[in-house]
Amino acid sequence: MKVKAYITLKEGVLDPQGKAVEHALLSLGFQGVSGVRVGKYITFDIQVRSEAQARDQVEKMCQKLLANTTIESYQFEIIQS
Amino acid sequence: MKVKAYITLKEGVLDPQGKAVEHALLSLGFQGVSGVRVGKYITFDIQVRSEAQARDQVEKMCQKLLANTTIESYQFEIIQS
Amino acid sequence: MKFGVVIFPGSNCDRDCVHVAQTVSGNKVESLWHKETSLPRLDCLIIPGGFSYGDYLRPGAIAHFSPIMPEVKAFAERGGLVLGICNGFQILVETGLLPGALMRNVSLKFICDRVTLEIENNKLPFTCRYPAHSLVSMPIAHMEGNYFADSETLKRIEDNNQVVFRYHGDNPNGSLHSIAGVCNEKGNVLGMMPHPERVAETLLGGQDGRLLFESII
Amino acid sequence: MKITAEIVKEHGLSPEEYQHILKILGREPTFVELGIFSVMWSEHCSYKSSRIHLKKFPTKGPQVLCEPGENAGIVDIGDGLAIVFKMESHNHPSFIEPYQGAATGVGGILRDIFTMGARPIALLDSLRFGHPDHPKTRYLLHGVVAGIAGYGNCMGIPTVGGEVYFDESYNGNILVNAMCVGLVEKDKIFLATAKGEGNPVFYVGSKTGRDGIHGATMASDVFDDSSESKRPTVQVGDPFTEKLLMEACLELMSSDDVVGIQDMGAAGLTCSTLEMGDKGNVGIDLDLDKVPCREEGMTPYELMLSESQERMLFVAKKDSEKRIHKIFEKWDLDVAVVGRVVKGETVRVFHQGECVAQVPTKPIAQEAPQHDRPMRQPAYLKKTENFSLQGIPLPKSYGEVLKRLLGSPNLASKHWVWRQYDHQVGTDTVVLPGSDAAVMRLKGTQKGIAVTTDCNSRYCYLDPRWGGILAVAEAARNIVCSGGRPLAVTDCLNFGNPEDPEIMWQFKEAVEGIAEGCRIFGTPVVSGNVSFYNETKGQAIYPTPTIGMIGVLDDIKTHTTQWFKASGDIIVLLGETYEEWGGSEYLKLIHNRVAGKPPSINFQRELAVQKTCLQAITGGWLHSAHDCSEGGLAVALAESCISRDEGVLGAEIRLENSLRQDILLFGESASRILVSLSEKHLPELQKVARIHDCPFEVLGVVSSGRLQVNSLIDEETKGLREIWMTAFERKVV
Ligand SMILES: Nc1ncnc2c1ncn2[C@@H]1O[C@H](COP(=O)(O)OP(=O)(O)O)[C@@H](O)[C@H]1O
Ligand SMILES: [Mg+2]
Repeated sequence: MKVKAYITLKEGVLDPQGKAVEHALLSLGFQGVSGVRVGKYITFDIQVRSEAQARDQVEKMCQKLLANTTIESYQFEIIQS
Repeated sequence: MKVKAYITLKEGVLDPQGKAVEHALLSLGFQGVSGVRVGKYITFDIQVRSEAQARDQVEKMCQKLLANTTIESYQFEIIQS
Repeated sequence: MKFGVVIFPGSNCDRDCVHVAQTVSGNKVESLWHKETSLPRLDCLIIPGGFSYGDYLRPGAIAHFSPIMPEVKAFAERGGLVLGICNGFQILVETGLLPGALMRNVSLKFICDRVTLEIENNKLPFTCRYPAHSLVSMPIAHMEGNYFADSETLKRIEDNNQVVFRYHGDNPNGSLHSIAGVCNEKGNVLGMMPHPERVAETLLGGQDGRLLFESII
Repeated sequence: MKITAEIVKEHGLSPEEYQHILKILGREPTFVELGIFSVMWSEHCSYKSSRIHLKKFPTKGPQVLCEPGENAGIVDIGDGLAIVFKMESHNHPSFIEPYQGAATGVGGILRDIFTMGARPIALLDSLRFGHPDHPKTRYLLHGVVAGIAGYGNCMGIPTVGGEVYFDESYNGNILVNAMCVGLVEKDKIFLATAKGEGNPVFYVGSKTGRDGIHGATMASDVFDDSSESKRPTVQVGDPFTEKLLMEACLELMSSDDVVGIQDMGAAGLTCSTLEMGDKGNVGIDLDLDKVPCREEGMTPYELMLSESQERMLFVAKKDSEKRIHKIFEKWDLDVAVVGRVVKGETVRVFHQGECVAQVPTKPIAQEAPQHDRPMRQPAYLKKTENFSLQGIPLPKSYGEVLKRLLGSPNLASKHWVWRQYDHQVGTDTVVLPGSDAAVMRLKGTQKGIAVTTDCNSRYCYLDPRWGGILAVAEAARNIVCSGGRPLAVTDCLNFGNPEDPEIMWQFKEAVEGIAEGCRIFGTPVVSGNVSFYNETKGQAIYPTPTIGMIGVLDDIKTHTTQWFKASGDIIVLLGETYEEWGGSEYLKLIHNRVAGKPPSINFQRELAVQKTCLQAITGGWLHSAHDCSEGGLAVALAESCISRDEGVLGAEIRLENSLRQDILLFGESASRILVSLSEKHLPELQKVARIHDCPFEVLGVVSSGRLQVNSLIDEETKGLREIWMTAFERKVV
């Protein structure tokens, strides 16, 4: 199965990188852009028996390693291949 | 409109970060994980008249700034809000 | 006084810490490879600066799971002194031994410079030789030193005197409340972004960091 | 595969070179063999256009332990210690992908140092970018500096010095030269030599991917609009793996299991195997099936030519395999025995049981083509030389000129750059970036070393021979100002297309100039690098032969910095100012002219100035010493007032000289050092100057808040510092 995980800074946590990107976009002339946030996009394959098991595993991975839950939240998708 | 852009290293380009994360996941006991790649997940709002225009703009943003097309490729989604 | 310095793959201030701890304590310092699963008899553990695991994913995130870390936690729980410098601070925060998180510098750039610090808490085993509220000068060298904690945590550590060092004057990295170093509730675990081991000799521009090691012994 | 003329050409080999290959092999090469010849005989690896000139460098001396020809040069500094150092370019990759190009440049030069058994202790970077207003300059500057920082900081090697210049000649071709300095015990040096029939050949480090295939030939290509299509050859650096590799290799080399060791740099597995075989007069059988791969289905051609980073090859003793595996297991690195040393002088490459290449080491390594390329004095020189100051008006305000010079990105403080570099990790950096040369202490000894990189490429453009001499002289002066005794040189010779006779002439002249300079200062050239084809669309860069120099301080306590220390101190100029203005920053910035002849050097005077300064420093009499270079005396005075972080000082100066006043203040006569000292030591300095026949002039005294020179300049130094500290960021960031 294919996993796609999205790690983003929690709302309310300042995102200097997002701000810098927003600033750069605006000064490049891209108008109407706002609220830029930069997060992580982590993809991998996982060999497990069921989607439920995959879900369970990935949840644990995010909690333990992939996200720092003090400042980040996460979401993920599992795609049968 | 909401934009979600995914920036990933091109295939064949070394991803040291992905390698390290994979190694860490395996040694944490998450078996069956392979091919970890770490990319960027950029989200923002854009005010334009049409989805077509948004598409056109975001394509340009990726080319010009968001992705380093020498080593990265990109994809994006536009969500009407 | 017996010091140990933990070496993770990618640590790069370990030798500097060994050098200073050895000079100040006069005792041989134990270098501990991160794969060790038991600690020798020690009084103080230093988690040195560097780029453990390349700082990949997040600084300190992967080192958190090194085989030695359960021992480090147990040591801290027993009341042993643990000092995390720079990447060491980031590791201690990731493991939860210290509150908060260290985010990317607001400038988004690595900063190597000298800063002025105010000693906010000189009642700790790490800072007892510094006069109260004295100003000291120390180098910093980091990409992720921007201290963050949610408002509750922030209030708690402020009220509880857990903010040990604060940047004085310019805030180099955007840290909340200009926080440069914090300790745990009991005061036996300290994390700091500045590098005291780099100013422990006059030849290298001062002794302000040496006092920290002298406080410990 | 049939080898056609087309394929030969695509490999950058000339028809004559191909004929030579046929002769060496006595048959047609296989495709893999053609690839091997192509990278080994590329300009980058074979030095085919430069070799006959490089022979002119002085390379010997009592201090030299290792001359050019090994991974890096080595000099003896006493106490059983030796310094290993080298500089290398990563210009083309950095133009294509600035972050990764610069990062992997640092990675490459670090491997050159630790492959010899030395622990790297310092990095320096010499950078050239296009005009500050050129649309790509900012992007390239940000990327390159971040890339150097990203790699060096992660490795924990302090980046302690370097240079940054901007000039339109680099608009289409930036320069990224990185230098590394390492420390080794004299009797623990390792060489890249394979020996001992039956000994295993180990591969260690990152897995091999399809990275940078033909990187070495890319470095030998002129840029054109299709360079974009070469992009897949970009490599990504992994400093974390390199850090592990370095520690593991240093641990490995502390045993006596290693026979010879070589990093895989340009031309990867091919170059390391052939060179190690050649040096040890042995053959090697290589089994590509054993090579750790990152990608599937890699062909033998790709495996042999891949330039994946962070890899090493070494030959070990027969019974050592277990111990070696244990070390690399500790560091979580891939390791594999990929071959054996065999009798004879042939490298054979096997893939899936088949011999895909069988090539003799000697002719490939040693009979690489050598060209004595045609040369011609460039036509532009007539124009630049026939220029006089007559039509150039004197400035209305000298203070304004000084401010503009201090505010030029070329002269402004570069702290924006070095603040991104960890320059203190290792706790050995005694003089940080921001003074003439950086100084490192050597723990466990009284000694220190001073390191610097220097080159004024505008001088080299106007007269490559004098430009070469001046670069060596400036480097030596920078070392001396910090308290070091100049010891030896490495270089990185960046030039345009050597097939252009005018470029080749520039090259020859510069090499001969450097050779002469090195002889005068007793600093042999022990390592270096040549980078040709630095041009875009026929527009060559200024000739830029960067000099990296090492000096020794017998007593680290005598290190000196460039800034004034106390008001009331006496300011003295060692050396003299002449009617010299050619190639000056003043002429370019204020009058927009690149013309004239660069300053000349009287060697006796230069040596007298250096000896006097060094003796005064070791005597403990000097509070500061600063080399006068770009911007001349006025800028040197200003820098001595304002470059101290703890607060500015001032100076009251009286110049007695009948020169044109703009030349007096901003001319760039060489062989001048500005020193300050307390009045009580003045007689001692005077005496030493007399002994060495060194021109000596008391200019004035250090004061508190203003820089005053005759009635020409009267400026608040706080304001000068403000300009100088912020200009770089204002103009190029
Ligand atoms: N790219 C760089 N990296 C690190 N240090 C630098 C860099 N560029 C300049 N510096 C430092 O800035 C100071 C001034 O450099 P430069 O103007 O070249 O001096 P000089 O004219 O004395 O050779 C030196 O200490 C030098 O090492
Ligand atoms: Mg210079």
